[in-house]
Amino acid sequence: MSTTRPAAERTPRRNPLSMLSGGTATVALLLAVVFAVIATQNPSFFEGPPLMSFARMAAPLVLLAIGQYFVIVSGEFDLSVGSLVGAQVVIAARLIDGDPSRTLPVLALMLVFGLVVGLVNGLVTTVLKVPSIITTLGTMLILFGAVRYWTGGAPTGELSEAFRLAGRGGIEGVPFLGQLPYALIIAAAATAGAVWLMRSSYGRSLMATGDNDVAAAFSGVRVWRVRTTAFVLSGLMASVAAVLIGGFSGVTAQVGDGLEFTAITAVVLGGVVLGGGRGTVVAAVLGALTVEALFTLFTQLYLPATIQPTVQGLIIIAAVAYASRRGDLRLPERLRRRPGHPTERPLGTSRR
Amino acid sequence: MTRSPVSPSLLDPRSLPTRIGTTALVYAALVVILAVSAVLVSAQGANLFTPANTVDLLTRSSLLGFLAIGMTLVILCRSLDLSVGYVAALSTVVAATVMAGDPGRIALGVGAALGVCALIGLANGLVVTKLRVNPFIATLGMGLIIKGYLDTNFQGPAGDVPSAFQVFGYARIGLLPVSTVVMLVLAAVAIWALARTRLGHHMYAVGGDAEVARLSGVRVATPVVTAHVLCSVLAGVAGLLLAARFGTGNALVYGNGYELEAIAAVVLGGTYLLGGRGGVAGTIAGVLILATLDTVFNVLAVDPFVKDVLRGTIVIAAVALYARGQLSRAAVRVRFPSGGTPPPEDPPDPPGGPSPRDPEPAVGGAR
Amino acid sequence: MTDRPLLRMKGITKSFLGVRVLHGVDLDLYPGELHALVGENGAGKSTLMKVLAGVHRADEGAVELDGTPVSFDHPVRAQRAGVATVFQEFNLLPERTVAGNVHLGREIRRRGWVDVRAMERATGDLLDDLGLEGISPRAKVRSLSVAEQQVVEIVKALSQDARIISMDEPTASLADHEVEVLYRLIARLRERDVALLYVSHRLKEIFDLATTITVLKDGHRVDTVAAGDIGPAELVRTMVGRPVSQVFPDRVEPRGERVGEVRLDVRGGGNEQVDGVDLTVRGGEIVGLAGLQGSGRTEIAQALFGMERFTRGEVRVDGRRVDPRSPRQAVRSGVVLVSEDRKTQGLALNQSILANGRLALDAVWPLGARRRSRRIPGILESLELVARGGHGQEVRFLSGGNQQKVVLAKWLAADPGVMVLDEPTRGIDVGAKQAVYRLMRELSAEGVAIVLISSELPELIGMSDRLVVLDDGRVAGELPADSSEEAVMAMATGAPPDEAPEQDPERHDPRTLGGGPPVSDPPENGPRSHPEEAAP
Amino acid sequence: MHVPRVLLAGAAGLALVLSGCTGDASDGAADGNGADLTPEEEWFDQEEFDRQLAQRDIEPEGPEDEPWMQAIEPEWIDTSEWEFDDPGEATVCFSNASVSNPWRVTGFITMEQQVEALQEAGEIGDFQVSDASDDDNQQISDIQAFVDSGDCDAIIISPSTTATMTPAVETACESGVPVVVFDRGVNTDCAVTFIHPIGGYAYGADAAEFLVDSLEPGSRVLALRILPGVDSLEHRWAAAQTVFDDSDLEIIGYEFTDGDGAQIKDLVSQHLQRGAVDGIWMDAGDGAVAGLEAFEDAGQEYPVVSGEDELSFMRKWQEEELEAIAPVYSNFQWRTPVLAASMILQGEEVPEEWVLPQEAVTEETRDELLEVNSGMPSLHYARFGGEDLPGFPEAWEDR
Repeated sequence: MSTTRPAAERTPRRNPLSMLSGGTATVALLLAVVFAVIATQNPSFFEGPPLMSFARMAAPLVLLAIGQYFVIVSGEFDLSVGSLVGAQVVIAARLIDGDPSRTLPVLALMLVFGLVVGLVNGLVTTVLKVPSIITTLGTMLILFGAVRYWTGGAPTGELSEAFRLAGRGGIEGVPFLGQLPYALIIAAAATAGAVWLMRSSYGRSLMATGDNDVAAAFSGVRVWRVRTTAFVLSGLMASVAAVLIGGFSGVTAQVGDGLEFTAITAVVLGGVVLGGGRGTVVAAVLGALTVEALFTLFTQLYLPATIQPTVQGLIIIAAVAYASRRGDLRLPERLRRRPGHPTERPLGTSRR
Repeated sequence: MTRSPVSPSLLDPRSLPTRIGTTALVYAALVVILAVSAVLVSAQGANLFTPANTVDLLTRSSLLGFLAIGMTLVILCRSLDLSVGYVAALSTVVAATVMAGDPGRIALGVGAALGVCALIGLANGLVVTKLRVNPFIATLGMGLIIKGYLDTNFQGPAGDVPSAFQVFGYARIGLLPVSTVVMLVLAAVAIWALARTRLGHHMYAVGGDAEVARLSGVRVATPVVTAHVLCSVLAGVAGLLLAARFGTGNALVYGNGYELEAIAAVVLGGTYLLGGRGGVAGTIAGVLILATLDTVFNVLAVDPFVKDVLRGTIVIAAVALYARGQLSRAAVRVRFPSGGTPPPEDPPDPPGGPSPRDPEPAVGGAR
Repeated sequence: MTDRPLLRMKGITKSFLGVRVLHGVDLDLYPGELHALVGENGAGKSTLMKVLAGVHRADEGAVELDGTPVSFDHPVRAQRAGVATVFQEFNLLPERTVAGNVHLGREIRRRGWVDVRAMERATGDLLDDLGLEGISPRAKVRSLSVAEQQVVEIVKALSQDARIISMDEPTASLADHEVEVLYRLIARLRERDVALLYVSHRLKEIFDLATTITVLKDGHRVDTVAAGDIGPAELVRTMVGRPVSQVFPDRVEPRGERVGEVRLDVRGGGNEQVDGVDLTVRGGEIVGLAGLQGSGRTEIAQALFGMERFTRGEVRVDGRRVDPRSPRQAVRSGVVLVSEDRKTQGLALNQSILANGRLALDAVWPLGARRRSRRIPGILESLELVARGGHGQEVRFLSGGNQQKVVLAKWLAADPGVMVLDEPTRGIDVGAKQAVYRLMRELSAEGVAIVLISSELPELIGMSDRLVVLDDGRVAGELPADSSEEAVMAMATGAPPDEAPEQDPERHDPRTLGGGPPVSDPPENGPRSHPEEAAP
Repeated sequence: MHVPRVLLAGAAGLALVLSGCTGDASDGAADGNGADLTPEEEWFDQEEFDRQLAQRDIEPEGPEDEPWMQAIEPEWIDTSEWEFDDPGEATVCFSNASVSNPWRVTGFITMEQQVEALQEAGEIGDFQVSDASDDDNQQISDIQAFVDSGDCDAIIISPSTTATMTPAVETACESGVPVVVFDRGVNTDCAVTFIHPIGGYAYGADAAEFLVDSLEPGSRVLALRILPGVDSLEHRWAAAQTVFDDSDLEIIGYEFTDGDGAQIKDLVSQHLQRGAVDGIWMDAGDGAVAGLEAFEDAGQEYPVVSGEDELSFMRKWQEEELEAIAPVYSNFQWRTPVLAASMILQGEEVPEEWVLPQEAVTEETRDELLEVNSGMPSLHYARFGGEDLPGFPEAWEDR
């Protein structure tokens, strides 16, 4: 394995590789390659409308990736987003049941619900010190079961056109693009918001917490609060994603299945380190776009449907392996886990 | 920090419970759950411990057991394996197709299946250790790769398991299903190996702190890779069990979310997800807990969707319980319990003095 | 001592990412000698050690062991060859037993199976042999004190029949009386003709222990001298390359308007760890908390900082009654803590210098953070922080001294009224120490009330205006700034200066590794086991 | 570190190249992702195929207005050996594969309603259900548990997978109580009766033939499948392949959708980007609407489509006056097993293999069915056949 080089002797700036070492560059590169291959298969892809429909389909994943980013960068996991999305869509369908007048109240309710789920995830993880992978795994089961029990196993009711506007509609008659999807606007806004948030004091505290929650706590960060907020943000993002997905394709029984892993994959593909403290929102967003672009690529190539997972798996592993660099994240990881002084132990981290 | 010589665990009354702590806690939890379940069931006028239910419980536990034992090893090494479900599925089809209904080819089939699984485990281990891919992603990706292979080549049931081998799936000794016996034996072997082999010790070491292990001359990659190989092989065994019960190979079992269930069992068993602490004994208890729940749900004919809700809640609750236990293990020696014995000149708590209140969780966890 | 070197390193050169950190360093090591390796942080001491230990490979140069050239490409190779290293960070597994740690990687096996009993027996024998019955081989390392963990490290090295043991800052985290135990170990090792390579920033130790001293500076070997032939001042000059007139800077003319006001006032503070703590600190005052490791110094610091609350008594800051329940509340009330463990408690190592610098602001005053953080670059400048990568560089690439400066900057940005410094100079080089001392003087001149906690008595006495001595969680008494180390130790060990501390075992029992008497005492009265252990 | 990086580059390259090659290859073949039209023999049985297609035109025996009691070419067998003194006391046990999709949910409700009706009539007693949530191993345990408990006087089994359930069903048979298998079959005929609609081949053929008839030669057809490896679904595709093979339609390719609307819409829109899609063949109705919306959003006219008798699709079909067909995998088959069980317990004759009719919904029959199911939720199945049960319609409307 690698050697940890003495801190003092190391200058990252001099490292020619350090330019690439962040996942951001890798994922950007990968995205470019994938787009290039798509272009060869389907030159028309980069004309407005196809691109826009790509954006519309990618938007929910982008939102989920952003939400997942907050949680992962704080050193946790959120496996519950998939079934949360599913639950939200089903709930919306049942409550709206085709009645446009109920659209807004239900939208509000969805946001509240997402917020509550995030809050529960966060508090159970931080206050009860349950590893987040277990917490959110539990929430995943609970949501999955509860919603189906509530709807008797299969979704009932249907979404109103108004509700579906966000995911399906857009601003018409935009030059070149044709229709500018609301989904794209929402995703872009969310991205901008996330970037701003990560520059804010909260974002910095979040980053520090994911990096070394003991030091963060010693600096006055309310670790439990920062982490819980991250889960809440994830829950909210999932809710918005649910609005987009439900809007995009209406309600089906399987909606949301497996989205949690796709989202985590996207984030990690962006070079965000599981375990926290490293990686940028933009990288996560690029990761989401890459994953979606891969799916598109497979279809564009008429890749046999059965082989697609294999290729997906290979590319993900290769990309992450490529982005992972020697010495990266080793040193800090070790230090975090040192017994150090007993005073460190009281601050039991809830990580995984 | 405490004054040191208070330390040696054997002599410190407080650390005795905490040393065996978690595992004991897990078995306590198991007993409690069994008791509660028994009551609930009998309230329904049924009996939880009828031979039928007992066998059912044990059978359920053996499959998950195989997966969870392997998962424990991997997690002890501070890794993770999300591909076990797919490996098990692959194992069923490989075994069944190789055996092709011919009792003479049983050994061959078992060998082939486990061999393939071992190779996959090796790949997982190498990708994690050499390419430094986060195990979460590495094994997730491996799962996808296998899924693609299965979807392409084995759509649905394939092969035929000779009835001679189905014994593994159905035969019992008294109330004890053969598969459960095998599972418990493997568990015992694992426990022994962890305690009595270098590799076992090194697994704890690497999981505890890879750098320390390395500087102590441990070849860090070896335990991790071995753990992954063993984990996949055990997943293979689980696959064999499935094949024996199905009488054929079925690729679709990868859809049953075995990996997450196994992780849940391991964590329920009190093994630390960040590695270096825990063991197989606890895991078995975790497995039994989950199996008990399933059986009870079945006996009580709980709505399948309510099952999920209950499962989720109980897992979280149980782990939260251990977390509480974990905190006490960090307890420092109390020098002045309850205000201790303040010397005369020491003023007692002034009225209106600060009243002890729970500190903020972030920093207060330890008391 | 033979004339043939046991180990000879010649022209060792090592570069990292194009930065050369060792320039053709030579070093000879003889059996039974203690060879001190001194120099500022970043001078290359650790690297040289790691080359010897097989952690790093030299780019150029040769290593000869008993005249035969060797090249260790892995720590274990070095260990097999009898070269053991005790690294600065403890290399122990908290969840494993002492025996398990000592034999990690070299488990004793019988018929192929690891024989835990045998490992425990072997470890026990070694511990007894070194007069350390206090530590049970079956204890989990997690449950040991820092000092005991240090001992386990050395026992680990010994158990490998090392002929060469190199120690990197072995005393960095030990209290003086614990250092005494280390002294005894070293004496025994030398009797066994073990050659020792020893890195320390504590000149006192070096002159107590060293037979030979090699000075490194910026990766070059400046000089190698017999310990007798050089004095402290001269040594420091050679290390730093500039004359250090005196170790502790003079007090600065007070100018802050709060100088003299009572800024921190603790009355009868107590919790599970400390009791009846009375402590008053005025603006412009530096009060030293003296006491043994575990006497309650850190606990008081943490109580003031809202980590472990005082459940009894009351705390006033600038006259206001406070009861901080979290660091955040403490910081809001004007109390900050530079904690003793930089890496685990002070810094987010993957974040930039600037991010760490403004972390406290971000955490405590989110709204003002952006504005107030503008001062941070200036503060970093004033601390003479040197970072090749600029303020955007991740702190994990900084030397210990510079990392400490980042921690200080973080707290200065919060304009503290009361500053608690817990081992602020641990493991940092002479230059950085000076910077820290000067900073303390400046702050107190501006009216900040400073509480200094340190295991280095000279530092404590040299910097403090007053000493509050703790023993077993209670204030044993106060001493003036000019007290002698002996006086402090005596009070800290609960014995009047003229008495030997042996008479009252009850009060001694909690002391690390037995009643280590003042440094000056002879090694005879070694450590004793404790009632707890003694009891069957 | 160099070696790995080379490896990685290799892996990544390989992955992309691999995909690239297949891509080019299929472009050459000009029919999408290798949707070759020779069905895997694993899933195709010419004899069975022909039989099912024939069965579609055979007039079933049994009461006119009760399709769930009708049987095609039944061979009645005597069940007196199972006769139960007081059927009202008999416990019927049902091992369900799952209720993990709307079709099964609808069916299970129908079954429960049928059970209540029979219990009212005192024709069966207790009704125990265990749900395996699609886990074969779980279902084996469930069946085992039923057998071991010894409470069951009749066991109804809806196998989660054909082959894998065989041993379990055999154990059930050996326990000496009558066993009724429905929906999917098993590789043993030890069950007293095996109840199922005509089958997957007929379903797939109904859909495919409709496309062939209503599309111009050379039209491009996209096949949307839920997931691979499920026999009933594979049979539908195999049949479709056979039908398409001797047609002049161009099959662009097939995709797996998990029945997830988002994926379906995503995939369809992408195929629309690559060129016209004139027809859509689906192996199940789930998400058909989402697929059609892709056409709306792309501003293209609707394709000729085959869905299923799922209401969301049928309603869309009616509103948009699509050219469509809704093949049926008769949902009312969930009633029959309970009825069969009670018949057996009363010693009445039952068909050895009970083949239920399976009639696709066409434009003629559509509106009437929608009329009957007007109040039903969108994921309800039109031919659920519970209209005459006491619980109708509430039981299905508010689930």
